[in-house]
Amino acid sequence: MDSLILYALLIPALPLAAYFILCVVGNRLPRQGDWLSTGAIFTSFLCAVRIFFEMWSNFSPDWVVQQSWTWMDLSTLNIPWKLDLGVRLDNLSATMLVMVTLCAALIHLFSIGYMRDHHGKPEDGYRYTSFFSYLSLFTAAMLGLVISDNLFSLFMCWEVMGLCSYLLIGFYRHKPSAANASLKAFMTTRVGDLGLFIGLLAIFALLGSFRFEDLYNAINSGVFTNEQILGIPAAFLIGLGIFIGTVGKSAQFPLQIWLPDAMEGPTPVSALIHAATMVSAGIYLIIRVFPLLEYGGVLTIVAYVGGITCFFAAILAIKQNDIKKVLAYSTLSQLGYMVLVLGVGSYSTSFFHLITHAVFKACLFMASGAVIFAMHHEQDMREMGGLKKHLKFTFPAMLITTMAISGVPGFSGFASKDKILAYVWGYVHLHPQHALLAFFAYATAGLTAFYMFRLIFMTFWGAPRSKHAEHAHEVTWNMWLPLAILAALSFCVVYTGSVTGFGFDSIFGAANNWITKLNPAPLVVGAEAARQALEEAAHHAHYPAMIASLILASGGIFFAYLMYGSRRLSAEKLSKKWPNFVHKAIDNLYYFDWFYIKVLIQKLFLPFSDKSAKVDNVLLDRVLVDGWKDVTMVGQKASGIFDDMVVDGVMVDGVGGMLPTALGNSLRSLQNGKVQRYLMVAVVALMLLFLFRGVV
Amino acid sequence: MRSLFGVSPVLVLTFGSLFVLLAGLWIRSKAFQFWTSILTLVAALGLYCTISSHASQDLFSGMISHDPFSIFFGVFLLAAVALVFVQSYSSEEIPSDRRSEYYAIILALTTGMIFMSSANHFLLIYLAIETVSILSYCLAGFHRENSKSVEASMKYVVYGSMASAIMIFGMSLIFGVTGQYTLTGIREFFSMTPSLDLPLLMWVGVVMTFAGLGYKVSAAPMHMWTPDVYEGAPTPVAALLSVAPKAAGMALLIRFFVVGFSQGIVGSDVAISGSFDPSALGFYVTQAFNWPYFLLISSVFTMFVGNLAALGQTSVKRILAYSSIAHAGYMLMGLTTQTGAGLAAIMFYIVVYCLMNVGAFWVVGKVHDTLGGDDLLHFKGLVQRRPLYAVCMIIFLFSLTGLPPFAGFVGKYLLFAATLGREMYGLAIIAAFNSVISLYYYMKIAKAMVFEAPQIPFPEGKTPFESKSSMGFIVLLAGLNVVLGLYWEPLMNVIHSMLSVFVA
Amino acid sequence: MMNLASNLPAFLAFSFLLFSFGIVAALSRKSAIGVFMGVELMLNAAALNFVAFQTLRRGVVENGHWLHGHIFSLFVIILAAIEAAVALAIVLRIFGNRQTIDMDRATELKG
Amino acid sequence: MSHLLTYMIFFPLLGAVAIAFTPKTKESMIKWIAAISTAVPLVLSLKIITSFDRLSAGMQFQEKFSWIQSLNVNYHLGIDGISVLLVLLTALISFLAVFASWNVKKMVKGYFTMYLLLHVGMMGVFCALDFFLFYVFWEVMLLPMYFLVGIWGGERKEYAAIKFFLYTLLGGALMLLGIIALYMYSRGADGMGIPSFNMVELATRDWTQYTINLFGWELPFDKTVWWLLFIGFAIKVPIFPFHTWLPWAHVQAPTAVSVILAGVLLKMGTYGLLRVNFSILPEATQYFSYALVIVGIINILYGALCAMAQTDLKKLVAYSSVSHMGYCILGMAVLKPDAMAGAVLQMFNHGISAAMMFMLVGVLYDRFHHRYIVTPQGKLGFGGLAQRAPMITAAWTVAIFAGLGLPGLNGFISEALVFIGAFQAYKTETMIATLGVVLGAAYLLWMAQRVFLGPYTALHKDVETGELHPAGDVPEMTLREWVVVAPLGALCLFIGVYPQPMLNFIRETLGKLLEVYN
Repeated sequence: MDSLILYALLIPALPLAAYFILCVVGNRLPRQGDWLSTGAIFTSFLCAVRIFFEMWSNFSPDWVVQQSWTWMDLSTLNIPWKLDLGVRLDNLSATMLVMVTLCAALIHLFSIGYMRDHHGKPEDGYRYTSFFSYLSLFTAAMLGLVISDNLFSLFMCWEVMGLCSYLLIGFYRHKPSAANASLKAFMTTRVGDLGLFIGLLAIFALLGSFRFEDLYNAINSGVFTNEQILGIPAAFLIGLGIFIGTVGKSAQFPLQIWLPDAMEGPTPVSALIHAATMVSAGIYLIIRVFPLLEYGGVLTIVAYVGGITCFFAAILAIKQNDIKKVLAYSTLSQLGYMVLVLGVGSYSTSFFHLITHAVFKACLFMASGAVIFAMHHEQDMREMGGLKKHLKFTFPAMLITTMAISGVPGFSGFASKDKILAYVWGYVHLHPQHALLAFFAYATAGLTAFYMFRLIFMTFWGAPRSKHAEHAHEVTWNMWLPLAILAALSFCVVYTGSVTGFGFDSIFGAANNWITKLNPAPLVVGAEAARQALEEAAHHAHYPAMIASLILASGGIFFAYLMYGSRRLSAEKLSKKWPNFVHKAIDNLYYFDWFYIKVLIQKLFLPFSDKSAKVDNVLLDRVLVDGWKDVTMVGQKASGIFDDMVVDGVMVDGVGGMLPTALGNSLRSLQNGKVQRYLMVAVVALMLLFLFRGVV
Repeated sequence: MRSLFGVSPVLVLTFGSLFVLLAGLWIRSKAFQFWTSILTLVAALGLYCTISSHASQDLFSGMISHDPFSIFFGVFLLAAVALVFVQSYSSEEIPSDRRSEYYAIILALTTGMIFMSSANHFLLIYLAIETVSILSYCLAGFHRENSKSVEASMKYVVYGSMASAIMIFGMSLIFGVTGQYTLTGIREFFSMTPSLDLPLLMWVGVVMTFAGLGYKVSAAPMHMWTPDVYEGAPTPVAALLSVAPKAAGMALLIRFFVVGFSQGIVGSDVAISGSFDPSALGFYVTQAFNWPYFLLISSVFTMFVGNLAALGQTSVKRILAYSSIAHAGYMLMGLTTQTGAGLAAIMFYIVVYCLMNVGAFWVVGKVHDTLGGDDLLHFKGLVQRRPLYAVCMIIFLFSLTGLPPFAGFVGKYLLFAATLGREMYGLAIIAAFNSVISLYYYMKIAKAMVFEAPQIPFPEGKTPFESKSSMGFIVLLAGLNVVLGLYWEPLMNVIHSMLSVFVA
Repeated sequence: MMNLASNLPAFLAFSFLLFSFGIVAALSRKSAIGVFMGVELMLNAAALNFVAFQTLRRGVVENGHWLHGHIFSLFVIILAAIEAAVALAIVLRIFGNRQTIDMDRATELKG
Repeated sequence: MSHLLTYMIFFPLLGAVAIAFTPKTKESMIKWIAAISTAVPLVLSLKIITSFDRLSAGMQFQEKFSWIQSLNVNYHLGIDGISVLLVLLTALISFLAVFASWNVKKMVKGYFTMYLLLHVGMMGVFCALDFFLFYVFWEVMLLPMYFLVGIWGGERKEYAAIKFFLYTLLGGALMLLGIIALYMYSRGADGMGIPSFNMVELATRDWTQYTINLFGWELPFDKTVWWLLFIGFAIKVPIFPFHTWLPWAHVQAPTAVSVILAGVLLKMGTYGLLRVNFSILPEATQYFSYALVIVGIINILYGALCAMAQTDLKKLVAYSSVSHMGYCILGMAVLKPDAMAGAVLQMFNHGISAAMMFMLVGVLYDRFHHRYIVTPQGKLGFGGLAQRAPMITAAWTVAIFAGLGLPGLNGFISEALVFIGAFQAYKTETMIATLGVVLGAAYLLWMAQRVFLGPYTALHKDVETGELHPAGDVPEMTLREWVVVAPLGALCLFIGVYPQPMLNFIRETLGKLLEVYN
């Protein structure tokens, strides 16, 4: 077995081991074992780096090392049936590994400081330990997802991540809001996972395998041509299903509702799960199956979902006052960007933005965490202000990353977002009917710059607006060091080898803009022409796109400065100008939660389940089952009626008295103790038997 | 002479009963009377062993047919009566000053029953039935001071005399049509005359005769005396009536229809089940009347009446009475199949029914002696007071319901197998449903004993429960229920060999 | 000497009538004694039948069975007497207990 | 011929006898006798598991003696891939449940006697290869179960007990008729052959040639008999609409008995379907398979819906069992090797996770003496338990996520296999069925939220007065409870991560079973 595979296996294995150790003996370890999980993840970071350099050393787009083992084997004499799981290392996963392990390691480090308050409190149920154990489990799952070479193990890790997200969002379990948020997050993503799961089933039904390799080969060898499921082209159905999974996990429209609430979790969790890794795992998934989406013609849907998400989330971000909420919506919108650009057909750009965004968004979240920590867990930006002189390290880190996300030249965000804008422009140029996408993309660029700098100005500029803000002081080294590192990585150079993002003066030589060079879309037979055209169009669109984005970014920053920096313009006055329904819509998050929770669940689903339970209790149980007793009662009555009809009725009272006596009598009345009555019955029955002889 | 030798057990019983009766005048010892009567039974049993033959022979010029079938029932009846004697010995419902009469009557009753099981001639049938009936009236009313007991006997005598009157009228009609007095004679008559000149008269005759026989086995519609008489009669008597005359009546019913009105049972492989061949429906003059079909009707009615009426009862004795009606219905099911399997099932069922029913009545008797009543509330919490009796009672009840691993299940299984063997699916399903219903009221007793707290204060000191012998016998009965439920092969083989006489 | 064979229907009709009277009496009379008188009627109807049929069959029935019917009817009468005796004893007992022999009053056992 | 199975089945009987002769007062001794006499079968079953030949599809460890010659009834035992796992399950659950019933106060002697008798019955059903023997064991189980529920149960125990009894007896009676019919016709068309109760032999016959006449209708033999048998098993599974005894029995039964009910008894229905309907009457099964698929889906969704609405913790778990058994039915009905394997594995998995859940319900009940998720007054029964009892919460978390089919735990494997197989045969139906996964997560997590999360507002029910008042501190899981729960949790994890060992047992047998179908 290739040693790389060993390293690859080691990467998720270490945090997993840490998880189990913490589960069992965590409380008895010194410092409750936070060092254990942190150390584990740092070690796997080193392994990831080892793999990364292997990839770097032979710098080729189609570098891939993979191996798989049989996990389930039901083959009998006549029917073969195997389910293989394995590891796939290619440029994509190698890069992803480094990113994930780095962010995770730094966030672990950060958490040691951030979760200090929970340290060593037995009555708190050793939450400190369980926090780190959850983090480790999550990291293990995420890394497993990244290295897995097939959809099945990917799905398993995917679900386990969901579990960890559930546990970590609900970490402050005494808060009902946290409980609600965690349930909401899990259920919403579960709905998405349903689509993914059905996609998996369909793939296995067609290919008998879950491996990406087989999937790609199948597509190129035309297995999917005129293959249909329920009259729909199989490729489309499967692609859509998998994309629905992404929609759930990456909180895209219309399943975006859970991500903002997920901020109920501790800030490091938001940084790790809901900014850097888990949500981008959704993007990673559709990048993995890009050929299928392209082949199945799902991309247009993907593009629109992405566009809608990025634009409307950006609008929501403007009105938020909770610092974490702002970042949450910005995450939504950035994820929307990635989906959008994947939808327009640029595989590598989407991945590029995934990496850059992961880095600066993790940093932003941790920085906001540092701010919140410094503010004694005060999250409202209206209470902050003037923090830049207190937070010597946090402020510059946050500023740098903000500039990165807003697309200021020289920073990573500029390069990736610029490519996105270029590709969207090119796409619209090719397909004018989709001009709306361009509007979404460019408008979002401006809005992003605006709301991010609004955050900066409200938080760090001006005068302190609360005593917390006055007495805030810098966090400890293990909290600002991660910020520094990630901020350093938010410079354009790291990814493109140039300051501007265009390969002018190369620093890394051949590695100029290595991400896009190393990650071309996998070959799809028959799609080359379209891709070529898109590349052409995007190439022509570069300069206009760059200029447009520069203008939009600076415009956004300028307005933010006017309104929140220098306060020349009053935000209130401006917002008054907006029509009322817009405010309503924004305040109610476009009524999505209202629709899902109030209408779908509370009005429709729960009553329905109540009804069915009642049916179960009342109808089935009482009537159909205990009914048998009533049946026998009826039997008694019937025989009673027989008796009375014949005996009392016919013999005694004549027909007239029959009915009144017949009713309410039962077999007991047959045995009324009068022996002559008995004999009467017998005689009558015998007579009936005489007549009966005629029957047979 | 051979004839006298053939009926020697009956003679012994007669003398025995007379002896017990007379000796009772001088010797008042309870034990003496008991042992003498037991001795009589044992002697009769021994004589059966000596005269048992596998050939069928007619005694007294065709009055009695002495064959394995009758021997089987003779032995069984003696055993059952002995069992009842043991029960009565410790029972307090039998006044001690009149025990000699009691034993004498029962011994005489036994002669009647043995004749019922072996009678071949209408006259003997009538005589035997009358003997049994008249003595049963006396037994039912044995508890003179108890008005219930007397009322029971009065109802019994009215009902019984009328039933026998109807039967004898029916017999006269049959005789009128066939000119024959013996069952074998009727069979020959049928084999000679393919079609009847007066079918309706024949039919009426058969139905009326069935009235007399059905009243003995308490089959619908002649069942209605059963609950009242059982409730009124002393418990040991009820036990006896529910077992012995029923068995004798069933034997007579079988002989009457199988010998008189069919060419014998079909299916040589009685061991396994009835045959598949529908052409082997073995009874005469189908066009004239279809008696298996009307037995089927009666059996279904009997099951339903018994089980449904039992649901609402509170007196355990009454519940058992109704259940005995229901069981008569099950047994009739076997006769309708007309197959060796069916008859074998009936005979097996009679045996196990005796085991479980006597056992149940045994416990009822103990409760009655101790608490002076046999209502459900007297049984409440029995398991806490006398776990042994409660557990045995539960075994009897489960056996009556027909649950494995108890004998009752085997009986039911054989009956179902016989009916299905003749492809009577409807009947089988009805019977199965009935046995489910029956669970409900049997469980009412078990529930009272196990789930509920005692209500009637239990007398201090020594109660009838403690008697060692009764404990021993109750355990023996329960054990037999289990043993026969797990391994019944020997008994089955015996029964099959007995049935050989009927095979056509 | 009139011909029995030709008058069989008459005999049958008579015995059936007798039987029915017996049943009606037994079912309708309130006093126990009356009931038993009804039963007696039924038994006698049966006896009559036996005699009638036997006489009808005289020619047919061979090997000396030609008296069975009469014997049978004798037994019927005897047993009727025995039955009546027992029945009366029991009725007396009832009277001793209840000072009445009205059938409808003896309904302690029922249900 | 080894007598392992006989020893395994009847050793508890010895224990029962021993207990019957132990004085009432020596309660701890009685308990230990019970523990030992369930431990021995567990050891034996482990020995069987280890020496079981995974590559043979046939019956193993067979024992055959003539029992009733004249009826050709044999004492015939044997296990194959289908039953071996269930034997292990039965032995394991029964052993653990002894400790679950350690704190029985009332009539300890009677309790454990009944318990061991039940053990005999259950084990026998899974090992019997002779139909008559099978039926005897099947019914023998009822008696102890009736008393276990009826004496040691909850408020409405009598009702629950008699209901369970009547239901199962009805099924049993119909089943008996079916068995006899098969027996009769096993003599061949001429009716001259020797009839047989041998399940293995009956599976080789062709039943389609006969017809029967029921109340005057000509019916095809095999389909009619299929129904007679099916109803018997469906009641045990339980399949909608025969399931209404289950909530009662589960809720009213004492903890250990609910554990047994959910862990083992329900499996008898599905096992019977596989062993009898699927093996002996393949044509009829094929004919009704689509109906079974629909029924399975109804079970999945309907059970989940009902569970959603429950306010009684135990009832919720009971309905979740209905839902989970639906996966078994679905997996069997589609007649695909993977789905079938999933179904068999699901029997085992549900046995483990449901047993664990009922055990944990018992853990809560012992502490609070009630089972309200939401009290009739609308308050939360045990709000925010997680803060006071993290260990209990941890155990619950494992059970819950095993129940809702989280990858890495056992539930997921079997459900995934079932769906993978089912999708190949029935696309739309399977898509509908997958909703069950979401519903399952919904009701379990909603329950978890109301029970464990939020501020601590748990209520304690006063046993005498029966009124609820705020509960104080909660004692954590005791060692005894860990002994029961931990092995089950470990198994959940093991199967979830590495199911192959289990699949090795079943695949050959299922392969052989399915040969008939294609």
